[in-house]
Amino acid sequence: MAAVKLELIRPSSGTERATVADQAGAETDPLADLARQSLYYMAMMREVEDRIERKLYRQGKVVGGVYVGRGQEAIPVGSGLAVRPDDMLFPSHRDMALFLIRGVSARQIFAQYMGRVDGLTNGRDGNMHMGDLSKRLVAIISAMAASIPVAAGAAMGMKYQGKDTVTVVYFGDGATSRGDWHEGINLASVQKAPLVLICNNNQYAYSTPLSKQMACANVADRAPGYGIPSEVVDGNDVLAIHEASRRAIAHARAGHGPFLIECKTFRMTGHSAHDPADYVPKHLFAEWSAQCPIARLEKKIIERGWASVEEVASIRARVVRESDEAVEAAEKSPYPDASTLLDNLYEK
Amino acid sequence: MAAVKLELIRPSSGTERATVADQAGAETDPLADLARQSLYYMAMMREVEDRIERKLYRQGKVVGGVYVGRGQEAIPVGSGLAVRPDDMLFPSHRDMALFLIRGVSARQIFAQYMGRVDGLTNGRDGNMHMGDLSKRLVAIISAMAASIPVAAGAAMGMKYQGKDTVTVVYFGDGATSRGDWHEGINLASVQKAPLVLICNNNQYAYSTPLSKQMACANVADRAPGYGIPSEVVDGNDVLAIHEASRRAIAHARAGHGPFLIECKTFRMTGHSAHDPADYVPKHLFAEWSAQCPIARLEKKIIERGWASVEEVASIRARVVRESDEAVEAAEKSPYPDASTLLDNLYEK
Amino acid sequence: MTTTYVDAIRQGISEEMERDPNVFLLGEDIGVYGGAFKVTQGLLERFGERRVVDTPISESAIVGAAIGASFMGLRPVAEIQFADFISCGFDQIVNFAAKCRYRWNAPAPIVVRAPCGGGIHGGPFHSQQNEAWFAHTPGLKVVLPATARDAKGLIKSAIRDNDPVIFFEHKALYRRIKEEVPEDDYSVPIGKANIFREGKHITVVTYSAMVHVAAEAAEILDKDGISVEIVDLRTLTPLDEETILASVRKTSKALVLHEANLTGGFGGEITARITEKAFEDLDGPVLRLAAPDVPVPFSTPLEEAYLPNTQKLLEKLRWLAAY
Amino acid sequence: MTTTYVDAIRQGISEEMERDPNVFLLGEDIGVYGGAFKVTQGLLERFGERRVVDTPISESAIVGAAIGASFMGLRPVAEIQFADFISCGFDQIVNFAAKCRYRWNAPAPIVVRAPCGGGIHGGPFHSQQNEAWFAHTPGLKVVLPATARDAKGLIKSAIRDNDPVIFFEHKALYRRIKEEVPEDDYSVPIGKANIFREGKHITVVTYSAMVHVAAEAAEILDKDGISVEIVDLRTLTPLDEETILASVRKTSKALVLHEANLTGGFGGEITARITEKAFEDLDGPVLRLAAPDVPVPFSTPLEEAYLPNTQKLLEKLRWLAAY
Ligand SMILES: Cc1ncc(C[n+]2csc(CCOP(=O)(O)OP(=O)(O)O)c2C)c(N)n1
Ligand SMILES: Cc1ncc(C[n+]2csc(CCOP(=O)(O)OP(=O)(O)O)c2C)c(N)n1
Ligand SMILES: [Mg+2]
Ligand SMILES: [Mg+2]
Repeated sequence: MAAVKLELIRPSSGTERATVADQAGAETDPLADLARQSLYYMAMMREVEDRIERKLYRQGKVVGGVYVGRGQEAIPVGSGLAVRPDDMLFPSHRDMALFLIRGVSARQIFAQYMGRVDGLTNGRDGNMHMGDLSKRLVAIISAMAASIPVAAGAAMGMKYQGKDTVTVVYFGDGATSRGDWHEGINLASVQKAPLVLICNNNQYAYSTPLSKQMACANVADRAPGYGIPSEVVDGNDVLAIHEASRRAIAHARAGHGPFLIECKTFRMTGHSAHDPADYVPKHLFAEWSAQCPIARLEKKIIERGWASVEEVASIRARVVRESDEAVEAAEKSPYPDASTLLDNLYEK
Repeated sequence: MAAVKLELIRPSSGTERATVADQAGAETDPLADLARQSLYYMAMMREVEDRIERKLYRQGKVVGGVYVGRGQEAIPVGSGLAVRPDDMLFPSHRDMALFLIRGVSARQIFAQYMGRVDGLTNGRDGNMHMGDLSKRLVAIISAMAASIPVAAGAAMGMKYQGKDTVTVVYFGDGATSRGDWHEGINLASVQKAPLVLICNNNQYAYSTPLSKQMACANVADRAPGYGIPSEVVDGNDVLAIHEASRRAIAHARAGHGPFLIECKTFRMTGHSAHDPADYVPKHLFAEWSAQCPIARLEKKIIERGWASVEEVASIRARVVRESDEAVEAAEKSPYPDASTLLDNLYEK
Repeated sequence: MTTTYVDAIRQGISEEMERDPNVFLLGEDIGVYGGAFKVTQGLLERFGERRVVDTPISESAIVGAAIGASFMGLRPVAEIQFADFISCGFDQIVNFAAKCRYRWNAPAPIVVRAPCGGGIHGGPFHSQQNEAWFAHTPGLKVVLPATARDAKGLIKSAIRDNDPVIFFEHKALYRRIKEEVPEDDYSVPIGKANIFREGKHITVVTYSAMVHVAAEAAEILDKDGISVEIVDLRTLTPLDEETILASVRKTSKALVLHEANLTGGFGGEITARITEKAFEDLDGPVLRLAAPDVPVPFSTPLEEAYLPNTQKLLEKLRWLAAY
Repeated sequence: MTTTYVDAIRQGISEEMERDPNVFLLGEDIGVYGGAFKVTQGLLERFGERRVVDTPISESAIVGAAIGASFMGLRPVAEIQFADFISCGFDQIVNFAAKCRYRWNAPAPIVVRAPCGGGIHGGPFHSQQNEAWFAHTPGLKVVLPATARDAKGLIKSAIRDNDPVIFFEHKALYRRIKEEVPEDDYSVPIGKANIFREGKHITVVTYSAMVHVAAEAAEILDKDGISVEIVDLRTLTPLDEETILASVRKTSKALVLHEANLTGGFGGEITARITEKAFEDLDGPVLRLAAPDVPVPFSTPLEEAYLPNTQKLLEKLRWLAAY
């Protein structure tokens, strides 16, 4: 079995990679590497989340709310591989791959969910409520859309500092109904701040379908109201998301202000681990499972010859192996000591 | 001098008046009456506000914040004469005429500003922070746009009750930046509630010009983002506003959901009585004073023969007389007694 | 019939909906899904979409719309999915709803229901106990039932009340307590505390889930001959000062217990009232037990260390008894 | 040089902007207009549009953007035009800013300035004194200067502080007080109370504009041989409990005074700490004087009846002195 060349993409600061075009190609195709990287990260996100939701949660090792991005992996991966390391990311609760891409280990993520000291929050918070400023990853708070004004401010800060970095903020369709969503985008638009807004429109917010969330057809229909451009993208096509992200990021980086990307996708799970999602018509799950972003990418990789069947299988195997190791290591991480309860509320 | 036929318009519940078309006409022209009513209410609003801002405030008889709608009188008057008495109004701080049209007397308004018991709030609140549920007038709170969700709820309530009434809510350009503005319109749109939204875009919010408030050209550009229709209207043309209001109200009354009207106008004064508005380029005041909605209507009335010069003069005289009497009466109204301080926080 | 706290609330709401066609519900995921905690389960089927309205994620609009609908004569009951998100609708509650009767005589008879409290591994944003913000806002009534019986009786009173009521339901109680709840139409008055347990030596003033912590401690202390009286406030505002003072005058010692953070919590208010008005009756300092001044942490050992519990309470009560 | 409270704050901000290029301002009408109260007047001309940012009417975005900019290493100073509108940015303050250091070690060194308080005929929405909400939120520092000297020293400390500071400026003080304020670079520490006036018989614990009411009363009582010590808290959280307790232990009597509504106000917290920790030292009940539990009314006779004043304070202090 041929070894997979899988050097993780960490585009060096300051250089944009060549534009990705949807051209068929051989091993030398610039898309080949991107596609394989994407496959790895999507598969890894799926595997890690599956273990959390379907194993650790049921075993009682993970407690509290568990939200996964099953079926939506293309969104954080396609966009996450388009940013530079010095760009700032505000992931939503379904964008775990952004953490993996930024070098947060699966072990740390499992530890986070299990409330151990090796999680990013030292047990103070759970699940995707995690961040690491040194990696330019900002932790969400629960309140949907609260990240948008904060991301707007980060983008304003970049402009203030004369940097050519951008801020990318992620949110769901439901979050668009919050006042903060509006205030944040409006402020960023007026300030022409380098903010890329990525919506995962998975058509549900908890049990609430789009039709009860908004009266317009697309989230992107709101962009003109802020004087900003937008694009609607197939949310299950990682390469399409990557391309759209590159365009949006280039726009923001060039000083033209915010850009909104709407990724049409579907939440292939309940809202959280305890939700059987009985309110979702069964046929929707069936239809969308045919659109699995991972399966679609694998198919394309094979078709285009970007990797062999064996190579793909080895990526899958690697993902399983890394997850096994990570869970094991995370379980060894201790719980925070009760004596630390009062630490670090204020500085010093 | 011919007596002016000036029976105030109080369209009876349930009947829509004939569509107003911009046709020239004689005394029998249906527009004649509307035009004269409009002139009276606009002039009255101007007169009452002038006295408050330029006399009573400077005399120290009115204290606190004083915001007037000078130059914007066409907006409350044009729309206020288009609603039915059983429709619900949420005036902004520059829509005094709505109170006059609904039968709140100038005496009560002066008393309100002077903190007397005959004001609508019994001295508990000041200026345009007033309402009267029995007249279907809802008092604003200071927080800009806070009325929008509340108006959405009133409209939802009308639908719940199976009524064919509508709710009309007023706000400025600056208010559109608040989260509440977005949440309220979105909710009303999803619920297809009978809500008419009337924006007075006077191009400033306090000292902040439009360019620092929003990055789109028109507030109306946001309507598609809520899946609702909109119209941009000359905010200094009372008959145009009347017509647009009738269309919007008919839309909402028919069960088609919210409608947004944007009235382009200009604030012919400082933000409040203490603000000299030095930040407004002088030429703008000059240009817009030529657009005075009262002068424009007077001119049209004479041109079309809807009233004679004498009739117009007599409306003006009546306004002065009524204001004189109202101020005098209001000054006789006592201040609230300190012993009432704790009353009516809760029922009983 | 023995009924859980969550079923009791549902019963109360549903009886009021039967009684008064103006009562309707609005909130996120309260319809088909029956609410995050299933408080409204089955009500959509029973009362239809008109009276059980699923809204967008818009806490400010939910509260605001409730106020507007109440101006039309309706009786809206709004659900905030977690009390933690009530901050997103804060202005509508404290500035619009709370002040409209006082300002212009326009009552806003709304109920805002919010599941509060920790003990379910919810972390900093699904565990908050933030009643003190509202108890400091004149014009609101703040209600926190501790028992199933009170939960039903108080939600009914809240819906009938002609002023805005913030109704905090403790999440950890929803399915943990079960008791006899009358099936007939009864209500529990807002503004009346309840002597949850009679005692002679120390008064514990508390509310919400902490009532049960107090009860546990009281049972234990009974064996040591320390008799604890428990005052379950049930309502913070308007506060039933009389019941508190009467109890303290009898026992001469008092401890105030709540799950909210200590500093600026409502415990300070109760302590201050006791100190000012029953000073001569006190045989010891008024103590407080509350959560420490940090956000509610997620991980089990931290959350356990955070929450006030029987052990911590016993320690303080024993100290006070010996004073 | 004698300087007003408003000028002192402006000086403090402007010195910090000179010192640290990362300090910038954002808020409504703070640029060309210089702010509703002219606190930032002249700063646009001096520091340019990059560092003095006029925003849309978006309190939540103002606070949120400040947080985000602080994550980039900047030092944002946000102005909320009136403290009454802070409710519109409430969630960003209490849930984002307050909790990020504790949760994931991401400090949010922001300052949120808000003009508060009554006495200017502002009515229910331009007179609020709502510091207690924030003092009940762990992770925030709550500062309310009473003098020009402290206002300058504390705004400088607030800007240099590595945690979120809510800085309440009392509107009625802006131009009413004038005093010697050092022109050189000094700062006043956050978290330290000040003995505003020494005395022997009664301690008045207070802050913000009420310090001056207390001072007036103290002068009057001096003539009757009643010596009042005034503790000006300056910061509510972190609270300088030591200074309070030391004073009360000395005088044996205490009254807590604030302009905010009584119930649930921070006075309860102070009373509770005194009662718990200096119980044996007390020679009388700890009293409170605060505004009654209604919104701030507009009309002059009502507002006068509403605000705590020297007369009301004298009455309580005399009663306490005679106790
Ligand atoms: C302000 C607020 N209200 C309610 C919730 C509860 N809640 C958590 S996730 C969620 C649905 C979010 O939907 P969407 O934004 O579409 O994101 P998705 O979960 O579909 O990715 C809700 C209602 C919340 N987190 N914040
Ligand atoms: C939430 C909020 N923030 C700030 C203010 C202070 N303020 C009062 S009116 C005003 C400007 C309003 O502008 P706009 O909405 O355009 O109305 P206009 O006064 O121009 O009619 C501001 C900033 C407020 N009332 N509410
Ligand atoms: Mg969604
Ligand atoms: Mg305006």
